[in-house]
Amino acid sequence: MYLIPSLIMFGCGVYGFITRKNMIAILISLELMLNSVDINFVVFNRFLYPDQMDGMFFALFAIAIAAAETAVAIAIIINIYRVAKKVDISEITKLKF
Amino acid sequence: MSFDFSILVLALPLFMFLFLGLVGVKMGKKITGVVGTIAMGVTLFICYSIALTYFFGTDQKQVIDGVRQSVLAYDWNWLTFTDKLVVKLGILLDPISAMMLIVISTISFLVHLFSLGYMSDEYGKPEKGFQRYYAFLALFTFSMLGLVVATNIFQMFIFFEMVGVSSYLLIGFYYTSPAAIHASKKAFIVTRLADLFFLVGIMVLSYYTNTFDFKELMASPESALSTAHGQTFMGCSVMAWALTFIFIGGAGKSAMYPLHIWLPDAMEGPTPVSALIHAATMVVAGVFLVARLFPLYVLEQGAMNIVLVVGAFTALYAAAIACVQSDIKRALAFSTISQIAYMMTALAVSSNVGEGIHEGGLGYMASMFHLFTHAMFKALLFLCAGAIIHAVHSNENSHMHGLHKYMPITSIAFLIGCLAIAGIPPFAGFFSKDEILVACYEKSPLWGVWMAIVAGMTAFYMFRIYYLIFHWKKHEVKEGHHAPHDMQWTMTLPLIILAVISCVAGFIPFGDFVTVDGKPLETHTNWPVAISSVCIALVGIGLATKMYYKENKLPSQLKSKFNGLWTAAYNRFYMDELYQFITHKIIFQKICKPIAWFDRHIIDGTMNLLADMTTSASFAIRKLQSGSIQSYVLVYFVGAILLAAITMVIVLI
Amino acid sequence: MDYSQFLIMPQEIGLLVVFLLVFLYDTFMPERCQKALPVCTTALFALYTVFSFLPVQPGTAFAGMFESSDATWAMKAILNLGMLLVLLQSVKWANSEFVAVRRGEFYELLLLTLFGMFLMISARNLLIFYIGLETASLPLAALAAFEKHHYESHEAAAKYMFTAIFSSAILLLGISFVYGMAGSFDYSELATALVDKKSALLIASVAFVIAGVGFKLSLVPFHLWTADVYQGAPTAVTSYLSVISKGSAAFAFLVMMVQIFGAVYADVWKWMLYAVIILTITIGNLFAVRQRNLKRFLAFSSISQAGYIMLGIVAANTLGMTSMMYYILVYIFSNLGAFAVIAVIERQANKVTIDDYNGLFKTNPWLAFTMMIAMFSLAGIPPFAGFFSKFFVFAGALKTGDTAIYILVLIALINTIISLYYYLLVVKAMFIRQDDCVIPTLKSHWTERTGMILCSLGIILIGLVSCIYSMLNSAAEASSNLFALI
Amino acid sequence: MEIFSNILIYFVIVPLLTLAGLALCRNKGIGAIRTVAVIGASALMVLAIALVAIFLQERGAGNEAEMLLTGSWTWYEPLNIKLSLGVDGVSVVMILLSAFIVFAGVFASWKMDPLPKQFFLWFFLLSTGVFGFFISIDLFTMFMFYEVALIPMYLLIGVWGSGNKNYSAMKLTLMLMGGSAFLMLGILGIYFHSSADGNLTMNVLEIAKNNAIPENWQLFLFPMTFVGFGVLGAMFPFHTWSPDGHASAPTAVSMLHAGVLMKLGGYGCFRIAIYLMPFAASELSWIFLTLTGISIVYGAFSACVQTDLKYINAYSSVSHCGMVLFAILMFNQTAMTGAVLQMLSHGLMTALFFALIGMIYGRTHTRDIRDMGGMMHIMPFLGVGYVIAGLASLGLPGLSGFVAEMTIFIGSYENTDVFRRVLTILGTSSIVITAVYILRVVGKLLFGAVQNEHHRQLTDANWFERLSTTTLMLSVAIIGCFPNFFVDIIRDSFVPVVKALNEFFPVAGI
Repeated sequence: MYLIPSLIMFGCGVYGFITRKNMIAILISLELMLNSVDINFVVFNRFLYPDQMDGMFFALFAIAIAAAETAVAIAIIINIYRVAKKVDISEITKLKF
Repeated sequence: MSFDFSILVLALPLFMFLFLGLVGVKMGKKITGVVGTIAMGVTLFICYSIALTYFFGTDQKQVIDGVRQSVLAYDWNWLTFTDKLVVKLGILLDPISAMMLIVISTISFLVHLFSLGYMSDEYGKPEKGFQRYYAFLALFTFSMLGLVVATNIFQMFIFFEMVGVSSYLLIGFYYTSPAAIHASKKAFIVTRLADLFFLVGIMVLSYYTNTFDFKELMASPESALSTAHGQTFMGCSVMAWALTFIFIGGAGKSAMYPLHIWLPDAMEGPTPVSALIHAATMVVAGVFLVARLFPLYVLEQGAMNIVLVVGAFTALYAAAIACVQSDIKRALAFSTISQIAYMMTALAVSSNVGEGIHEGGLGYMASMFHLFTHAMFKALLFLCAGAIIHAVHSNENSHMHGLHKYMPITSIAFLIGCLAIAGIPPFAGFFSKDEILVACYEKSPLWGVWMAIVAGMTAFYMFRIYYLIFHWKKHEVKEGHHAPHDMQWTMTLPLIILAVISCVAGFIPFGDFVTVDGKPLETHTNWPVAISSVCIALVGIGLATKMYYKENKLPSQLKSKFNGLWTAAYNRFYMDELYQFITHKIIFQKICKPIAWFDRHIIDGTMNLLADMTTSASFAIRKLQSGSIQSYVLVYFVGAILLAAITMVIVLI
Repeated sequence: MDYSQFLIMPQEIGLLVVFLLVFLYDTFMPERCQKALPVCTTALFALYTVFSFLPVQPGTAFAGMFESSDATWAMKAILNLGMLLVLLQSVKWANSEFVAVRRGEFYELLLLTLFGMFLMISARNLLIFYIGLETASLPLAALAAFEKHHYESHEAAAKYMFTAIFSSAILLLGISFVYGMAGSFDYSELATALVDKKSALLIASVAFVIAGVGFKLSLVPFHLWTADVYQGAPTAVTSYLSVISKGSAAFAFLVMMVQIFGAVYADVWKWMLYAVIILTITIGNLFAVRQRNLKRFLAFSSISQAGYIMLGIVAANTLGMTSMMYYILVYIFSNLGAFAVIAVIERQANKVTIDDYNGLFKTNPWLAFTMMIAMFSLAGIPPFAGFFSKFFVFAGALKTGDTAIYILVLIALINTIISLYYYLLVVKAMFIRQDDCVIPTLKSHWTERTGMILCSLGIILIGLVSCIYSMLNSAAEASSNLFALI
Repeated sequence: MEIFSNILIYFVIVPLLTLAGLALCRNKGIGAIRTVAVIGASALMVLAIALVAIFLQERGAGNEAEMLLTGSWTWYEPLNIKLSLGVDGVSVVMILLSAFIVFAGVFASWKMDPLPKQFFLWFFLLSTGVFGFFISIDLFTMFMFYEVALIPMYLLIGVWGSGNKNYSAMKLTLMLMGGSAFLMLGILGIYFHSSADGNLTMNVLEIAKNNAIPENWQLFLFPMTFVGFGVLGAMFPFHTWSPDGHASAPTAVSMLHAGVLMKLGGYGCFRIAIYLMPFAASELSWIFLTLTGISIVYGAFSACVQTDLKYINAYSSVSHCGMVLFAILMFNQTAMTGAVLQMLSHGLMTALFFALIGMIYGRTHTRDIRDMGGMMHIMPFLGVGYVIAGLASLGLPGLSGFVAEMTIFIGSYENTDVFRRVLTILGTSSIVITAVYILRVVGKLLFGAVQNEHHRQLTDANWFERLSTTTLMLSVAIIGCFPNFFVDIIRDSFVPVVKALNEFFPVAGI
């Protein structure tokens, strides 16, 4: 029951990842997914186990790491743009089969 | 006295084989031949001394209350099958083996001697492979002697194989001529087929009796047969089957119908070889085998009747064919077949019912007697043929005619042979054949008459051959060839010796030596039979004289009259074609080829198919690796969900 | 807080020291000395590797978040060995012109990822595990993108990065479910809390955790990134990816599964893993069969190898655990042997397809020899170590006595035939095929040669010298309480 | 180190030393390479003969133990894997056979080119595996040596082979390894059921003693092991690697493969499959009897139409090896003894065949009998050798083939099971078919007119070829003339297995 909003959000994230062309947009939808999970942690902690703080901490760590991930991802995207002059993910298919 | 020295009869020829085979190549050809002949002479001497000591030995142990005992000179364990079934190699001396020793060594020695001349060209220069020839002769002698002195049925089988191989090697001696190769192959494979049955027979027999040993088998044939406890297979008792199979083995070697087809072709070999192997010794191995197991056969009338029918039919069949052959060696070959069939029949007609094994064993004695005499005069005939062929370089009697005044000695020797085989007293053949006919009449008049007819035909075709070779018309010498003449002494001497034997051998009181149970059997000539048989023989001879003494049209008229019969007989009633059809068209084309195809295409195909399926599968799924991140993640996500969902379905529901 | 608990993590601390020294060297040494950096790092790390073999006393630290046992100690030692080999073969590459400027970062990042993996291995708390996982995978993305002048390198990095983030999201989802059910992140507490909680949520969380870690182990169907990344990334990074991160992830995965979800082994995740293993081995092989590019080829082969490693996990007993660690050890040596050869040839002749290797034996017998025994070892041919490791993982799996697992092992065995086929293709190319444009005789750098010699020795000796296995076994026995719930 | 006090271990050490010695030789130093190889091979032969002497002496001293010279050294303690050595009569004669063929093989590959060093390296690695397999009685070590023996075939054929070698080598390796995959599962299964009371073992003797494998498991594991070894034993329908493999392999490799490697199959079937799982053996034997019976006749028939010399012998090997497995499944001492004799005889004469074929091929550069003829003129020694090999193969008394086949047939008939008897009678027919195809080859190849005039210039065998073939001819003749010597060694080894089998299959006879 607590899960519903976060799961919807997660679903949106996945959908965005799979449909969007621009890599930045994809990155955003990834953020969406991560945050939906963070919501899970917080909600569970708040409503199910109010007497402890583990979930909160975990959420904090997750956010921090997500930030790091985004940073690296952005860096890579920029590099790709430098080298290949494109941000359209459907064109990044040189390596296959 | 002891028979310790008897081992030499095997050791010496074997050694000579190895010696001539390995060292002979280094030695000169002539010397090789001479050495071989001398060694054979020594063997001859040993064999005679063995036989004579056996028959006339003064040792008390040998003859106990009138029964001549058999002597087990050697018996070595060679191969252990089970605790009971042990193959032994040894030397067993009893009347028939002693008699065979004499036959084999005599003929073999004479052939050695004869070959010195025959295997050389006109100028006495030995031809190629002279050493090989003598080595093989020694090998054959060894195998044949080993066969006759076998102490157990398996040793006999072993030497059956050995003689088979050595005859293969000797027939194929001229290994460059396709005919010889084909003939040797045929001879080996046909006899091998027979040996297969022999083997199966041995397997069955030995399984029930739990022994290979002749002495044990002969000790009490009834109990040996009863070990099968009356088990039957397809109606007949198991033992009957076993004995029949063993007989088939013998029939292969002895060229009984329908396994006779190899013998005529075997004449591709050198003629002395034909004389030794395919007239005198090896071809009687089958008869010898049946004689060995005679007590068992006598008790199994089922098997015995088969022997009888096959023998009698073959005798007539072969005689019929022999009447029209133009190749003298083939004609002689068919006459051999017919004569061996005679011996088989003689064995088969004897019985233990009525007067009991001793009296009933007349046929047995007669058969052995005929074996002896036939070996002599048939060898004589073949050696004569050899001399003739060597003189005119051809087997076809159309190239001969009227050789009488060129080769008198040969001619006379041949004539003696013919008289002997035709059964004209006082020549050897008469006595033995007479006994056989008596035995047949005792069995039933039908067989008596039947065999008498065969005897008549024998007389006819033998004299036909004789006249066509030596008279018929004047011999025209082809230019470039010098006139044929009698050969040097090494070739004529054997002829003379054999001719003499053929004249006198009949007077040997054979019954005193060779009988079923070792007791002497006094033979009284049965005059009606004797006279009738002589008359039939004379009729045959007269017919032959009428038709073939002087050149005339009668044969061709008859030929054109009975054209169908004549061609059929001339083509040996198309037995070879039948075999050709079966082997090539059926087995080769319809079995081997398809199997090979099946192997290459079906079985191999399956294996390759597996491989191809793998590669094609890997090619099919490569689209999965499309290279776009989104599809990867899609697969990823769906995979995760599916993993969860399916497990939920399985576990929770 | 007492600092004595740091004493139970000497390997981590040692690693950090190495990292710091490298960092200082990279930052403060003058430019002329920089060229020596790779060699110095390798030497330093070699020293540390030796030191890391010193036994540690077992125990837990930080309120049970971090555990050190014989098993973890052995596992880290194994990884250190692998790391050393990777460093050895990367020295020359790190000094090549395009990379030289950033060679320091390369080593620092590499050491950091290793540190992350150590955390994963020792983690007894999902938080630590997660942090370790990310510490291990984030820098790898950067490393994959290390060859700036190569577009492929970037594409590889992008693919790795995006899939990594996605997978961590999935993993987090699974973890959050677990948290929701048990209200804790501590393995042992979870274990007790999750007993007889067989709910859809639990199953989902198990599936997501498998998916999340399956990304690092590149199990089918979470494997699709593997080939592309392996092909695109620098060979040093690829070899690192293929062995080290796989090994650490496998160990951590084993610990997680048997401890947290031990209660539902028999009726939930055993079957999941059966399915995943069969898929992994088969699909991996099928893809490998028609690969011509050696790096892709090894990627797929490493996928199917991961399947065999999983056999040790699904066994869920000490024998399986031993065999898994042993398998990883052997796999490190075999795979790195192959990659070392590839690295040499790629660096000097710039050829990576199998057909380029035709007739290699004629010109470079030793390279060909190393490659051959590596291939045989991967294919599991005695007397090379691969045979033993395969035999032992099968033994471990069959020890469970489950009848279904006989079928699983049979399928795995049949797959070994396919794998043998494509490994033999490489051997065939090197020894049997002839070619006119054959690779010239190459002169490999001494570090690379050392690496290859070490690999060859390992491949030949590890199997024959049985004490290694016995040692691992005793280590696994020491932590047999892991399997309390199975 | 008391492991070195056991003579058996040297059968592994000597080849390994030879490998080391070869590794030290220079690539070009053909002389040194040959010397090392010859020394190694001769040492093995001496060892083998010494082993036979020791064995006879032990037995003579009344040592009735099932295995002699046993010794056991723990290797992998956690799984209770040991390096257990031990020999009974069967393994002794097998070792003797292998030693002879390795010796002959070295001389047969005297002029090996290219890369002689590598060739001999692989050659001796292969022999290491073979000997190791025969001396060890621990499932794991047996299996390991088995695979060690298999894999060198790939490169030996692939590099030094001829014809369609890539395909053949790959096919052979994959099929044999496929067999060993089943084998591995079977062995592990046996291991995990090896003992009722938890302490599992890999030692064949102990497993047989415990006799704890549940019957339903036997029914599952027996086919695994039997097929696993049967593939190597060229059992129909898993024989198709054999023709191609032999056809493309270089001479010495064909010799070793047909002469020794295929024997591993029969030996393993007996030692592992039947010995350890008598129940399943007696239950399922009818399936494999049918298969082996088929391969006897089938191989012989398909040999009749081949035109490539090596194919003919490959198919005849299928037939003869089928006879080995066939006899093993007859479950009585006589037949099993016959099987071992057949292994010996087939090993030697097939090796002889392949050696001669290799030498003829090396001269004429064709193996098609239609293109050859009258070789007896041109190369009498090889011709005579070929005839002898042929006669041995079609079972001439005095040569090995006859002894083996007769023992098999008599023994098989001892088994009163009707189905078996029928198969036996059918099996005997193979002696005729064998005669047919052997004589066909001899007639076409050696006799007749010379087909190709260029062949007239060809030379006869030179000394090392003579040495190699004479060794084999002599051993064939020795077995054929003094079979009881070998029978006495072999026969008693089957007492335990036959006893075990008789519980489930009483009609088999002893």
